[in-house]
Amino acid sequence: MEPVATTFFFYLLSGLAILSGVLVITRKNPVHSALALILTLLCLAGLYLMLYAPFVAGVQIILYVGGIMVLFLFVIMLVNLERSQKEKQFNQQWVPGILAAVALGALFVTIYIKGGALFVRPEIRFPEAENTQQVGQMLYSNYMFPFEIASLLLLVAIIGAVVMAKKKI
Amino acid sequence: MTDSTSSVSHLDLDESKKTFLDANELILNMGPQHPATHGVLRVILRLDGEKVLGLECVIGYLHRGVEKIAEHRTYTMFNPYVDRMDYVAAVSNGLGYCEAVEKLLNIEAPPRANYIRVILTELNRVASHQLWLGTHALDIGAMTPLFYTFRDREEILKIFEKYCGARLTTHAFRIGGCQYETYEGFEKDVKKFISFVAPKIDEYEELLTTNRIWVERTKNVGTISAKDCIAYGVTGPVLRASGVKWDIRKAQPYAAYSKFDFEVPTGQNGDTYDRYLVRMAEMRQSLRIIQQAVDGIPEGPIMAKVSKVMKPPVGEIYHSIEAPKGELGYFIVSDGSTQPYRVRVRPPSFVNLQALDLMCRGQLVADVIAVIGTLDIVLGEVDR
Amino acid sequence: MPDFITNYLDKNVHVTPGEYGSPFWALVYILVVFGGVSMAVVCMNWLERKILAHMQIRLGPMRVGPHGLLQPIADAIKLILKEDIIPEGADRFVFWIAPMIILLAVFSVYTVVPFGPTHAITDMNIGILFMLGVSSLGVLGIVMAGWASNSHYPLIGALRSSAQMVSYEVAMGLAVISAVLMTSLNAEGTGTLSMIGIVHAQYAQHVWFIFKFFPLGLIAFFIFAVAMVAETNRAPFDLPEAESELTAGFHTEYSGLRWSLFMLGEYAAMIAVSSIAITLWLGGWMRPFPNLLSGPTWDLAFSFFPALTFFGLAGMTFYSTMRMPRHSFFRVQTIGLGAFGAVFALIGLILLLPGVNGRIQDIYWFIFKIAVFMYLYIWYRGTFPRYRFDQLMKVGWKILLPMGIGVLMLTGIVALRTELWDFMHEALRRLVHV
Amino acid sequence: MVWESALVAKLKGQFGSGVEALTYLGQNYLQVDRSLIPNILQILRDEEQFDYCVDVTAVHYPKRERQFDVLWILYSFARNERVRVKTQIAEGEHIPSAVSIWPTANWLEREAYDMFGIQFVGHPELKRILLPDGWKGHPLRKDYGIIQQDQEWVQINLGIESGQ
Repeated sequence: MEPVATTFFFYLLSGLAILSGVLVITRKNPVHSALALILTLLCLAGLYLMLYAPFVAGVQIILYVGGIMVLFLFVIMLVNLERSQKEKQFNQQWVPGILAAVALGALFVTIYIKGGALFVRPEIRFPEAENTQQVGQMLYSNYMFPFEIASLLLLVAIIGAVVMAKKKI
Repeated sequence: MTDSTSSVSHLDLDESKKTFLDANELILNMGPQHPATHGVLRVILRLDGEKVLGLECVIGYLHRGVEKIAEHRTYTMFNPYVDRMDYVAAVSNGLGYCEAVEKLLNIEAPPRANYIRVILTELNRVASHQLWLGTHALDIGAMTPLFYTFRDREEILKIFEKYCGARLTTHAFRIGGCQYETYEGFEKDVKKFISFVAPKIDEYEELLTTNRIWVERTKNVGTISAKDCIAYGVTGPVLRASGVKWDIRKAQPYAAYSKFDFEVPTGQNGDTYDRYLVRMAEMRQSLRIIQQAVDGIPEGPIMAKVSKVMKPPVGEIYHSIEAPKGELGYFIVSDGSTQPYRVRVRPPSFVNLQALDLMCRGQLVADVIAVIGTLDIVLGEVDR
Repeated sequence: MPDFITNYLDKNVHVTPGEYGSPFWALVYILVVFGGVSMAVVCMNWLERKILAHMQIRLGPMRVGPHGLLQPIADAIKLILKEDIIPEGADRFVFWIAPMIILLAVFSVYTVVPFGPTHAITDMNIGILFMLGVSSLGVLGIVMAGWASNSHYPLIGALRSSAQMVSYEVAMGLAVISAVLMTSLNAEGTGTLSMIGIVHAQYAQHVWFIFKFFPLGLIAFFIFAVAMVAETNRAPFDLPEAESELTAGFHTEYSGLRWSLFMLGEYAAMIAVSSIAITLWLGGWMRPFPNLLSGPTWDLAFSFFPALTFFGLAGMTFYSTMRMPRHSFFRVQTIGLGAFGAVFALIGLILLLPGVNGRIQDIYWFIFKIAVFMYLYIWYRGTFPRYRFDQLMKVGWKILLPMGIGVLMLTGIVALRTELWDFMHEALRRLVHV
Repeated sequence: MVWESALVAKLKGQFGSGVEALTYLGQNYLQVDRSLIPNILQILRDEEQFDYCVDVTAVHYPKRERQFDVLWILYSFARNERVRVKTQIAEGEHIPSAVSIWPTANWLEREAYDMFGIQFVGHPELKRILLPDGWKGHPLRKDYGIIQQDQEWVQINLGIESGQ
């Protein structure tokens, strides 16, 4: 099936993503920030869908929105908001923030201008229907080793978290 | 009542010591309007996540000053008031009071009256345990037993209604005996009830005793040792489930209990599951007592000779009976007039409730509900 | 647009409106499905109260309409008219949006639920992944509702439910993967995540996945069945809304219409997860024994089932009508009940029409299977006490998760080595028979 | 009537005239001097196996010089025997708490304090139990009328003119 109104949805989703991204760093209330972050992630998932990557989109929703953000909210709710608002905030560092933003923006602009020559515009080789299978095959053939390394890393992280959280094991 | 901070003082709520990361301690106010507190009990819980670090009961919402009222009524006039304390076991309350005053007057109820008293009291014990079972199971999340027990309790209330006209606050007994002779077909009704309810008790047990979730929810929950039970003055099925074979009906028999053959069921672990088993066994023992009492009920008068105006001699008396919830005691002081000088009620629920803190420490919030249920408290009696 | 209708009427074309690329028809389907689900929730409301009541020797609603049939309508009116209370100190925006998020998540799932080979809004390449992902969004709504209420009971309820749902999602996902693995047992060796594809795979393999690699499919289904009850916060896993502990859990502070949105979400979620289970393990829209009892005769025999069901319902209603007390007080009720019966009989007759009959088959079997699940849900509620939180976590992490991993690994091994499996099976059979 | 037993003989031997043992209608009680209370209760529990404190309560005799009777009703599981320990105290006098001997005395003493205003020294948390914290007056005293209420409390906390 041919996609409908691609441009419209692209600008809608990216606009929403940027807007909610701004909300994430401007809201005082952490719960509101987290909700805006969820919106950003959902918009990204939509963009992945438009890139013919439904698997990545699905995983984005399951892992980031359904899993990680829930745990985020979980922690935020347990933390005493009133007391945390009185404590010193980290987002007051204007100068380094602006410097980082300018550097990143410069990078983007450079890539936009010179990128066409650097990266070959890829053909869309996989139609939508086979994307998931392709991802699976890639993960278990070409990228087997990095994939397993990543899972090992996650295991280490889990054990580390348990060790840090438990007062005595 | 309105000042909640003052009543949680012993829970150690020093706010200044905490940073915003110390959020794992939470004060949860349960009640007085809460579905699982069996009336108007208010429990203030100090939680670490879901774990109970300590709790405090706030009671008194149903306080009606029963003991004060007693001082301004004659001995006879006060009799109906006692039914309003433990309203699910009103007959037991009446029995305790009547026997206490009889002791003070140094008279004894005739044997037939004692038999009727035993039958009604034991029926009431079954009704009380049924109500306990239904609400306790409901608290733990099993909805269905509630309706089964209420269906069967209804039969007991029907017998009460036929006997004395009231279903709940029966005022069945008078000082010196019973007001009413048994109605036509009383024995038949009671026997029919016994054969009706015995398989029903099996039915309750079928629903719960081997139900895995029930066992997991009640085993090792709210455990209290025999030593703690005695130290905290906990009586009744709770004490027996901890392994102390003590029942006033056996230890210091009153009414006609010495004439009957029955067992005192005990548990070993003192957990919620054992208390459940003990109460189920108690219902069966009660049926046994009722059967014997109906079979052996003697003929004769039902009222001892009591003068219309009761003036007990100056003195004090303490009399206690085994109510469904534990030791129900009456301490009556007479100054020789028609009105008691002081009536002190020793309510089993009140004293048992005191052990709630001990039983809940280190358990989870859900266990608090189970423990409140298993203590079988009636707030009317706690607050009087 | 007319193309789609002609295609739809042509029996040889099997595409959903989404695949066909017709936004208008997709919209029509969406409206039909969402309306149908809402209606089903309303019916469930009545059925649950009645069935639960009869399990508990009571009558249930009896006053509004004959046998309380109009009770859901009365409830709906009451809920709409009720005051909508927002507690003081609540985060108004989050409080307002939380029920919407739950509804949004639950109803999004229905976009890929295949009520039949063509009766789905769309068929996605990542259907099952999408379902799991979107249904996991519901927990956000619960967490937000609990937090925004600014009260301890909802907060604890929300914490409980988020922990519960996140934990059981893991076991659920493992069970789902073992079913997806089974779809790859074909010549090309490629499986599918598409909901319709999964059902087709079951048809192609001549077996419902619940019976595949017995008992592996059954165990996976069992894991999913337990996890889905936990996921929807129903008894015996209804801790987030354990009324004896936390009054009403995360929606304690909600009232009126907003509260009813939670109820709608809960029941719709029950139907949604049931339909996942049906699609993955119970052959989706397929009637029983589509391969074994095939042929026009059997097709015809099975095609009477929808009509017969409605005739059965009509018969029950007429029987109840006969048993209504003969008294002028009950005249309206008796007529109303008779009318209900007449409507059922009429629906049965319509279902007998040849054009309708063929179209309705798959939908009927799908809904029939859902109904069985719904009955199970009610049955659980009438039977089981409630788990305690730590026990719930223990069941999730220490029993279901290892079981799920084991089943997944075994399914993989067995799927790779079907011949080895056959050999072991034979050996086992001989061992038993010696 | 005088109650005579080994227990009484032992207590009399130890405490002399401070202990008076009586019996009425078959129920035994000890009339004890206030100063002997902690010792006697301790001995009753530790040496005489009265391990169960059934009740702690009081009676108000406004005409007497020492207005209050404070009672401990004790029971021994081993002996299957009840005994009451009684002492007289005057208004404003303190009495040692028995919470350290029997934990159950905690609420019972709180109730006695609530109803009679008897001060138990050494009680971990002596405050009202049945009546609200800010209530004035102790209702089971004889001079407290049966329909009397703390009107001020009622007006402030319930927002009504009178609780009657």
